[in-house]
Amino acid sequence: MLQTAQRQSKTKKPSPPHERFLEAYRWMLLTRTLEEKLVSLYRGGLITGGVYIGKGQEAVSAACGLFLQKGDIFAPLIRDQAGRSAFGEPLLDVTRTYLGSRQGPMRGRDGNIHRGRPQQNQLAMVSHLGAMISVTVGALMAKRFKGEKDFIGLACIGEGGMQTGAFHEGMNIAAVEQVPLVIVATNNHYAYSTQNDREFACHDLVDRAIGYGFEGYSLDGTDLSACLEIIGGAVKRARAGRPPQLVVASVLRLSGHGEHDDASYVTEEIKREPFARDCLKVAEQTIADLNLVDAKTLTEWRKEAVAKVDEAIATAQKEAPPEGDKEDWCAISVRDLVDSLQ
Amino acid sequence: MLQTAQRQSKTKKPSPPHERFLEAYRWMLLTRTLEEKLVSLYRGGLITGGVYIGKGQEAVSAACGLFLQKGDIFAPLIRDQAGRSAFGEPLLDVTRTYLGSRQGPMRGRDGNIHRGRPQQNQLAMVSHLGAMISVTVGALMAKRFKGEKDFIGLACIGEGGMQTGAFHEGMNIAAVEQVPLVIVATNNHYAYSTQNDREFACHDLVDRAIGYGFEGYSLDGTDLSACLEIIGGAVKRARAGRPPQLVVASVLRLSGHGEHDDASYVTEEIKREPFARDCLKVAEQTIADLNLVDAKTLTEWRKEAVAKVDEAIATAQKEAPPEGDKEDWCAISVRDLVDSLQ
Amino acid sequence: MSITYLEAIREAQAKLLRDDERVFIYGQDVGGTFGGAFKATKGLAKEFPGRVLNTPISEDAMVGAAIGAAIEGMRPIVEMQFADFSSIALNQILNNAGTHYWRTNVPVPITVRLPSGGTKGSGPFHSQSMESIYAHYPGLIVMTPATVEDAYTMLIEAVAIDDPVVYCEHKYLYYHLKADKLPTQGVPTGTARIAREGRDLTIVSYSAMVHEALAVAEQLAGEGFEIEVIDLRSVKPLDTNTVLASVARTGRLLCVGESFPWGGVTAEVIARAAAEGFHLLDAAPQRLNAKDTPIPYHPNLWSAHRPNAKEIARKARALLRE
Amino acid sequence: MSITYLEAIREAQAKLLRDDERVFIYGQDVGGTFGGAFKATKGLAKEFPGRVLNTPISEDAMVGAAIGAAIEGMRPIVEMQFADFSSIALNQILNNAGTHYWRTNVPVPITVRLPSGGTKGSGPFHSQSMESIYAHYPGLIVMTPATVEDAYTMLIEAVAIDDPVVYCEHKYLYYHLKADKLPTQGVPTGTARIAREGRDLTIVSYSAMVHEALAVAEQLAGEGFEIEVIDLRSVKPLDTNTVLASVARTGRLLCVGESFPWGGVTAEVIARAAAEGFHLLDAAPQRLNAKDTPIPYHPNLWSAHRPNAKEIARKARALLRE
Ligand SMILES: Cc1ncc(C[n+]2csc(CCOP(=O)(O)OP(=O)(O)O)c2C)c(N)n1
Ligand SMILES: Cc1ncc(C[n+]2csc(CCOP(=O)(O)OP(=O)(O)O)c2C)c(N)n1
Ligand SMILES: [Mg+2]
Ligand SMILES: [Mg+2]
Repeated sequence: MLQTAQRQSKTKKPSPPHERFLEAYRWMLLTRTLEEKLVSLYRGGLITGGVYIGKGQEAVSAACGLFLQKGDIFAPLIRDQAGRSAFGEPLLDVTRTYLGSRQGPMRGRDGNIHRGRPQQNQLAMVSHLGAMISVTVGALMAKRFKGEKDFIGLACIGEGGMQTGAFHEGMNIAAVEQVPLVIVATNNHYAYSTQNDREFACHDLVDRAIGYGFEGYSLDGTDLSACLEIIGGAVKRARAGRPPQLVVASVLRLSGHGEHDDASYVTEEIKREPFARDCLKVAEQTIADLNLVDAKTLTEWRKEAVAKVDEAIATAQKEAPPEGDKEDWCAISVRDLVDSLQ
Repeated sequence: MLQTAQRQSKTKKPSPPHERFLEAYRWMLLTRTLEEKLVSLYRGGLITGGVYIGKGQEAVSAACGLFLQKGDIFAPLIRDQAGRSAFGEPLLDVTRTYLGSRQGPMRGRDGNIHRGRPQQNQLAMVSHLGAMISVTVGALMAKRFKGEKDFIGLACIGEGGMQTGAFHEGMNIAAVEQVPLVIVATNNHYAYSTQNDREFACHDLVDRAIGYGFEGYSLDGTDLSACLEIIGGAVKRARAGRPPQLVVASVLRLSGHGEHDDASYVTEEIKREPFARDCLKVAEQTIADLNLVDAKTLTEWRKEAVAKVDEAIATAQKEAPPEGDKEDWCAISVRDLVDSLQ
Repeated sequence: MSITYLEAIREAQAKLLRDDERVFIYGQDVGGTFGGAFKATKGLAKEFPGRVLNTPISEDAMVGAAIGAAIEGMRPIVEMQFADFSSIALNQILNNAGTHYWRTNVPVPITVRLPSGGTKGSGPFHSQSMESIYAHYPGLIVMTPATVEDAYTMLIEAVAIDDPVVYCEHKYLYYHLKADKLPTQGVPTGTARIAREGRDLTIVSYSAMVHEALAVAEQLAGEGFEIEVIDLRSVKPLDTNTVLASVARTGRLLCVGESFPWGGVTAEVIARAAAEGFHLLDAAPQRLNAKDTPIPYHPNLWSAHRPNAKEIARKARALLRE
Repeated sequence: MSITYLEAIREAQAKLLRDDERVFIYGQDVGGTFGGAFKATKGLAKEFPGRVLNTPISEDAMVGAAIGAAIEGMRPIVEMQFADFSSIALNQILNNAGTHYWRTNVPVPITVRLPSGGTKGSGPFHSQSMESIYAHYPGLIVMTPATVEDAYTMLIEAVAIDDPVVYCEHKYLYYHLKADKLPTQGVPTGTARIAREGRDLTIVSYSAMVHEALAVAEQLAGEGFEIEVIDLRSVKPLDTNTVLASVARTGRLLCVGESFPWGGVTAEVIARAAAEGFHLLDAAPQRLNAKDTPIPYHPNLWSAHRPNAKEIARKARALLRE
């Protein structure tokens, strides 16, 4: 696949680098490093439950996180590690959650990509796809009620999740409430094992925008500069008070649905599509082609990423797991109202 | 309102009459007659529960029922009396249901517009809006499985119901399964008391079509010929194997949401809009203008409609209501599997 | 002055909007001059501009938006047009609101109002009582006020509570129930109310059925029986102690609920009483629910489907004879 | 030969597709070479072209389409990827499928397969047991097979039944449970199974918890107690007679379920036993459920959250001492 990607990067010239290209690249690199490590921990049997990675989607995701400011709302999904990191999620949140430290943000109660820090405006996704769109809308309504200014929300979704009723209702209510929302939809051509032809039948998912009163943009998600340009533009327009924005990025999921999945159903044919390029390799090719940084710096960046990841893993691995008999088994915060169930 | 409608029918010339214009008109007339009678029964306290009428929507609805053939599936909603009748629903079904005869199709178990005869392909709606779209899709899939030919399905929805998740999922799955479905959406500018601006924010609901891979058509629902032309065309295209069809008709609801509702929230301004014309009056104006039938025949038609309605009411009124102690209190058909609940 | 159950709900919301700027109301047709299918928010949109908002027919998104707003510090009240339509919002209520505090340590102070229960001619989709589904899942408070006073104070409390509250108001009580005035203070949620004292039999109930139980108690008083009637007020938390204390006095228990007969509140009450108060019982505890079919439209069927005073009396007499 | 619970589900579907052309399978990822998140339909799309269909992520529409197809004479099987996601289809299941026969006299023979229950590391949204919600509403059959044999025969029966069936298969049993061969005939739905005979205590359970109960029975046999274990097989209809007959023999009842503690199957069983078998009981009937929080992700928490053999044994011993 690497070769294919390189070949294609020559035929299809990427846009000239966006001013935040290298910054974004480093989030992509950190993410790839982290997720490769998580995968090897998973293979080694050190992680309970699933591991879900964003391989091939780091450019889109990094761009999502990069343009958000403090006070903005971010609703990432399962392939948004790059965006989470760029938005400020500490690596320790990730490793603690995956490795089952009780000090993680979910304290062992929920796992992997469900983590969030709602009070730092990173929403904690539920699994039910589409459900977080309206939650993001509500958070933005609250900010407006409270008189805050200059905030936006950005919510991610896959092309599969776009087919849920919750997504539709969420998108529509965003437009009705005219909140400053950007929805970044990534069509990675698979929902688990299901290909686009069994997911939807429209020509292009960006054509959904007009039916809601969103502004819609398409995007080659393998091209980091394009991601920064288009997603950055959507964020800017939302912040400026334009209608809600829909960005539809095209990529190929370069991993299994989760690491338990060998993805043997992914066809050879689709792997030869232009959208099947590895955005990280494409970005590195651009760096090399345009000589944006020298090889030594690149090597250092890689080392730094590895060091950060290793540290976050080592720390989490040292931490104690939660224990059933020490757990506060209480699903509500008002203790007086706990039911006296046996 | 009558005056307004007439004035506008002069400024905006209706299309030349469709070949089934008079046939459709008679269904409209029958419906209007029936529903006015139901309303007066309701006012007289003779109906338990709500009465929901389709005043102002008879042209759209009649066109929906008229082009359906035996073997087609019809999923009407609350304002589709004209379509139900045109599709073959006996008036007795209506009066028995409203008047609580135990001989009605729902036997007193469900009321008013929830009635249906699934085995005659008229689906019995649940209240939850949007839910019947996917049911219609499934019925069409079954017909395909069984090797039937030349069938289509037609499902109705209001602009309010289009905002439900169920509607989205149903519409999308219709396109994915490529079933011969026509969705006729009527924007009557109100969902109960709520106006369009709090329902959706797109410019035109017909713009939803492209995002699903439907073919979309707009329609002046006050113009019977246009209704027949456009809905007839959509039915024909669906039958010919074209993608699913979305027709969006524009009208004003000329009644309360139900008869309990005085609709005092309907603005004077909106009553002056062209879409606020009464389709029945417009059709009658066309009949007069073009001299399609003479006054005597028209009077006879009216009398006939009244006679039919009166008879259906009289019959239903004579019939016994269901009785609690004679009822078969059993929600499942396999009697061996009834739970031994006390 | 006289105030209905429905007016108490409107007054509570008016007070909440007045006293707490974090409160807003979100639901179909709640705004404008209309004020809701049952007029529970009548006049509020005008009095509190921008804070009583009509929504599209999108129950999932209505509750989702309320959750997001609550996380950001607001106190939304969501009105379902009928409890039955909350089936569309169920995922957001159970899986998002209900799990959020436990997962993230951040509570979600939303109140979802469900106009519940049967009325004549409403049929299968405008009559349901869904409290048992919401109470089954963790993370939610489920209130079922049976009096005008509770309708008022419990709604105010619902919004004050940091956790998500499903507030089941009974449509049959809207106009049927009147009080002289609204209380300034309520009984705290989680405490059941002894609606009538007695010593021969305990009838545990909630919402509209409390009044059927009271009618039966009155009737059986004429036959020489003293029946204690307990109004649960909230079904989660469920006040087991008050139930057990009453059973300790009477030795006999009948639990009456308006919902479907499999599972639900009555099963939970009987199961608790049997497990924790077995030795207090002098006879088999009994329950009475609606029938195991959808709720019928026709009044003749409807009145036979729901538990009514006659049937409760029959069950009570049988239990008193044991 | 040895066949797992999961393979039995696949074999049942293969047989159904082979024997009855009205059957088709509809669900996310069930088709292609993939055959479902758990491989319950592996190979079937190839063997039965056009009859094992992948769907969009649209649970409401999946069930809606199945209902429509069933009304038109088909026998669809809908696979939910996880039971938890059936919350999205709940409205179609409860309000459309569940009411249809009663309203129109036309039954809706759909089967909805729910991969249910907890496994290690699955967390709040991939572990739920939703049988109690479906059983609460009228109009549905709710099956909860606990053995390989039942997994097979009950699924075949589910599709044969003219009414809508919610078939709750337990993910923990998928690989853990093996049988030597598949039966040609099953016990009819509605009849509970005595999984182990005893005379000191009845443990009523269903699905995965049957095996925990059996382990406890074995363990307590070493302590001199003979415990009868009843596998309900279906929770609606619920075989009260078998439960009561067992309690008549043992005088003691413990009901164990994996779902949340408020309401649900255990409450229903205890309530029925208390109401109908009060005089048979020598001690207070008890129940054991999961804790009243979402299902935790971390194995340490998960194994403390669900009822386990240790806790069941503790509860059983206490009950035996009474
Ligand atoms: C409502 C719902 N149904 C089913 C699932 C199970 N599920 C988890 S991820 C997934 C595929 C998602 O596809 P897509 O939205 O395209 O995102 P991707 O995994 O491709 O990034 C499915 C079906 C779910 N999470 N939510
Ligand atoms: C899911 C759902 N939520 C709420 C309702 C209550 N309700 C019944 S009709 C109606 C308005 C429908 O508006 P629209 O779809 O535009 O149809 P119209 O009445 O205008 O013909 C509402 C909100 C419902 N039936 N279903
Ligand atoms: Mg995808
Ligand atoms: Mg409308």
